[in-house]
Amino acid sequence: MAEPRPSFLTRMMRIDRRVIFVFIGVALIFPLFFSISQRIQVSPEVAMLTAAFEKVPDGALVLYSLDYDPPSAPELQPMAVTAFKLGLKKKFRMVIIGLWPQGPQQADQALQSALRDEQFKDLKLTYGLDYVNLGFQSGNEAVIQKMGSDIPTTFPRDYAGTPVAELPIMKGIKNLGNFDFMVNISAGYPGTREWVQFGVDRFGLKMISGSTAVQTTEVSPYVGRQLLGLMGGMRGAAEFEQLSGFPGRAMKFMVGQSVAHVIVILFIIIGNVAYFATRGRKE
Amino acid sequence: MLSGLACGLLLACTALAQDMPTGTGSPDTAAIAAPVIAQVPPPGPATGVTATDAPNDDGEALIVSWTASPDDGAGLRNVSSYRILRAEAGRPSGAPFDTVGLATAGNTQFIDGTTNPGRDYIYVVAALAMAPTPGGAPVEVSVQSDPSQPVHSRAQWFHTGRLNSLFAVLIVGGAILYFIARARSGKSLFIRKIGGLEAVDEAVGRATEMGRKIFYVPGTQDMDEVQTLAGITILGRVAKVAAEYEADLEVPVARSLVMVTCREVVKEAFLNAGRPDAFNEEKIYYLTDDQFGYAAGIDGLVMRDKPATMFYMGAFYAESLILAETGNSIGAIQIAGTAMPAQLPFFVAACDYTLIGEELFAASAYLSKEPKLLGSLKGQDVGKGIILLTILLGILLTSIGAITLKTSELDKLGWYNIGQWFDVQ
Amino acid sequence: MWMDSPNWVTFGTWVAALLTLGIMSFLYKDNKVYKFCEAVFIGISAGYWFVSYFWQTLLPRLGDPLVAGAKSFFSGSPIWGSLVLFIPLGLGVMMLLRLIPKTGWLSRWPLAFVVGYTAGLRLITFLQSNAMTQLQNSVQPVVRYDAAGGFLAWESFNILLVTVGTFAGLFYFFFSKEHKGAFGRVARLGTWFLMITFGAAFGYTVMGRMSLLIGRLDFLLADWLKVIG
Amino acid sequence: MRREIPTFIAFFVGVICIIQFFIPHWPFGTMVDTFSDWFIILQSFAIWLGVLNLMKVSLERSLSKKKTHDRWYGFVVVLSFLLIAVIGMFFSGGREFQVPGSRFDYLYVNVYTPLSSTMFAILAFFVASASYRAFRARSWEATLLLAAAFLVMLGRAPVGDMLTQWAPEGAHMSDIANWIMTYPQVAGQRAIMIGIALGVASASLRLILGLERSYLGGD
Repeated sequence: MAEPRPSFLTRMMRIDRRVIFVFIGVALIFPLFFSISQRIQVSPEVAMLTAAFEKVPDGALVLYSLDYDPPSAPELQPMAVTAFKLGLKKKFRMVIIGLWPQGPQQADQALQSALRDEQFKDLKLTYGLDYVNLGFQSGNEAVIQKMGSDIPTTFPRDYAGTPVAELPIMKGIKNLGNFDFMVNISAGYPGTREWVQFGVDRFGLKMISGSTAVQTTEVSPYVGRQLLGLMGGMRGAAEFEQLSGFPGRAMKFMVGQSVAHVIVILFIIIGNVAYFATRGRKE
Repeated sequence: MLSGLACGLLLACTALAQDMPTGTGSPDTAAIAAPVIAQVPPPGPATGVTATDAPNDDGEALIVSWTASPDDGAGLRNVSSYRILRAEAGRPSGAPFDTVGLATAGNTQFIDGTTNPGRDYIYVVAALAMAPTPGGAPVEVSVQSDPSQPVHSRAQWFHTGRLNSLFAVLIVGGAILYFIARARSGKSLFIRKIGGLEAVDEAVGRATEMGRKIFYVPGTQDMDEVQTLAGITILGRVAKVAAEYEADLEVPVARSLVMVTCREVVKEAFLNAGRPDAFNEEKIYYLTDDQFGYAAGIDGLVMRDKPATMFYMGAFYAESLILAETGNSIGAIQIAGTAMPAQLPFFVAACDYTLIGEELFAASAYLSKEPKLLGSLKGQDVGKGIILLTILLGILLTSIGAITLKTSELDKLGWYNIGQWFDVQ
Repeated sequence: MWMDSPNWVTFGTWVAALLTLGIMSFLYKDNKVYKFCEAVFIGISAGYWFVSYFWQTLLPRLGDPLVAGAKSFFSGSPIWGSLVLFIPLGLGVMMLLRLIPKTGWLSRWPLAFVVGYTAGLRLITFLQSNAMTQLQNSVQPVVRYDAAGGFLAWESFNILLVTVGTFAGLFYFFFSKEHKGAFGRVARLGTWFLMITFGAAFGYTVMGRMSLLIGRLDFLLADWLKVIG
Repeated sequence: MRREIPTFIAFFVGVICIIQFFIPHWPFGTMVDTFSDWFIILQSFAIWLGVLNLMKVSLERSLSKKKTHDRWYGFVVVLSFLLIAVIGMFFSGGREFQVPGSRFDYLYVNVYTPLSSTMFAILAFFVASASYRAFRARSWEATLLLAAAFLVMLGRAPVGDMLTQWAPEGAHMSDIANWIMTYPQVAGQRAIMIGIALGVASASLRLILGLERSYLGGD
């Protein structure tokens, strides 16, 4: 004889994890097909960040350090794209580096996708004059330290192997003190913490940061004196897109993320309700 | 601006020069004729340039400080940055000054970290302004200060900023060593139960009964992580129990140095358990150094071998939950231990027992019951006691200070704030 | 460049997409496709690090200086700097002697070196960054005032709460005292705080983890299937 | 001698590392820099050991007489390794092996990256299933775990604030979540960190002084 079929509540207590997987998957995929985007309440840190961007004069010399790799890209790439869009809008002269080996590649992709925006369709960007990608250097915080005294010896050649002396944008750039502003997008070590400790504290960089959600708690104490603004995780990226007027991937992703998040919450509720209901019955 | 010229200082207009050439004769004060752009007013110079030895270093740095140009943030407000120039004191006359760095406007200090101990240096600080030119790139206009007195950098024999750390090391280390010595002299020590470790025997026994494997993951980091060493020490005890129960222990690792060490430890454990013949080196093997590659490998192994028991002891990153959820899905007993604060929540949620932080380091002592190791646990407790008392004292003092001064800002509490003793340098 | 050609790009995207799906299939159950992807992953990642270590570490830190040293040796210049490198070279070789059972014990030398180096550095950094910094952060007045000198009850309570929590938590970590009586009750309170800490930290990361998956799904739908923009 | 010399090496290196922290003067700083260089060199030697072991284990699995159905995956491991290793060593421009457009980079982008990103991404599923299973009010401790996780999660989702719109300013769900993160959460975190510091200090001391040398194995 088969065992008696367990009651509905008992089954709700032991939902197969694959059922949960399906719900999560659907919740994340579905919103990708629509261009709905929810308006989000903007946190003060992101508001500060956008204001700091706006305050930088047009045509300023800005350092972009992208310190992450592809696994963290879903959260951070939209930030980088928006930061580049703002840079293009304000005609920044952009110097790109990475303290992570894959950072410069991510930067390249982000800049390319920023350029695909309607607003910049007709923009002619000249490599070496309007922007430069200096690539990756190993050494973590030592790289920042060295850039504080001498950038041309820290990055003797750019990403493509061209000596920096041959790049017009690099003329007159000696060290970190030359930059008017800095954008750091980071997924951990080395990243925002090191830039704050070595770049901001020692060489007076004016800097904003984009961080993964997990890392945000660690770096949020720097906001104010050492960081002019901070965006954390997908939500921070979406707020940044909304404020800067460049709605993009993050705002779209946010919807799915929120829905999936709510589904996790619902499953926790279901589990507990079932648990309490069945427990009461046994007694 | 006029005052700058009146000071008899050098005025140089150079288009974005890196090294500033100086004239012949008395090079520090000689003027070079400015070739262009007379209509741009140069900023006033920085004054009072001094250099002093940077403290607490290996003698390869000097601190250059100056008084800001009158046009920095005031006056003409046109100073954009300062260029710091250096020359060796005994150089042949006419030798150029080298640029050692730039400081943005508003700064009055620069640390030159490229000096040679024992050599004398002279510094000059040039105030820079960017002058627009009609139809061309902006040109840099600069005014140099008087040179500083010659100075040399020195290495120090003690880092005074780290006196507090020295005390911390001496107190904590002293307490630990004292109790180790006491334990060795035969004093018996009480050690409380650690839940996860009480379960080791049971977990190993269960695997034997079920005729299934035991997987032991000594973290995913290399030997330069103390947690890995703690994990390997615990592996030694687990291996001994496994040898006694004749259980099948398997250790897939992510670092080859860890593999080598684990082999030594497990071999020794089997020897101590009196079953050296049962030791099989091949059971301890390397998968890949890669974080997620390793996780993928373990997941596959777990699904295929369905081990009865899984241990995760050491340092973990995001792979913690990937491993623990997969282990959980096949119903293995899971005992985890890590000192990675960010990963603890995941182990707590997905494992049966979790050694939290310090418990991981206490585990080897607890399992071995060796007096010297137990003594070190007692020493750790004394360390914690001292920290507790210090915090208590600090809170009392700062609170008294706060009540008296009607402020809770630490900066304003003066000596009441003993937290400042613990500044880390 | 060769890999910019559309065929290679398409081929690469297909490979990436199939591998992505292969790993995801594990969520349903273990299967042959996953086994294949897992095997590829282990091989490729081991090879990735092997190659990276060779070009980025072994060659620049050992190979190049040794070659430079050999050159200066023949040209009669001082070579002390590169002579020192024979120590790590020797330790490295001892490590590899592991492969021969009789000489395996020699690998303990490099191991001991690594252990000593680790222990020495971590001893201080942990005391500093964990113990001293946390101690410093804990020393705060539990009586809070605003800028004008007015008493802030809620802020005071919060600081008191953190203090009590830290103390109770530390009590839990005492090993040489039985958790009984009053001490035991405080230690128990400590576990409550630890549970809140774990729950909160877990809850905080859930959302971030979701975004990782969105990235992969976006790749599959936009870059591979091109069904979304 | 098989344990004495290694014990001395660990002691010597450990003590130098501690000394350089307090004495900035030459030669200690330089020595520790050199040590860290050596450690990295050792790591790059060690990977040879690991890879050889991996090849051996995989080939043995595939060539074993036992006819298990998944024996061929050993070959897949070996071939994948050889593919990227040979390409990275000989066909990707030597030291410029990582430059975009190199063959090594092609493998990195199209094989390595999707595999590792996907493995990382399945955490989204696992974090959901672990939440569902672990956050149950089975005991008082488990209830605290559940409550903290639940409130913080609600506070992080826009829906949390929507549900608490009626509440006064500063008592919305996101404020509650922030409060938990800044106060009780920090308290527990601090206790854990201080404990870890003492655990590491004590373990390191035992290792340097040779009181704990099980890692060296037997004689």
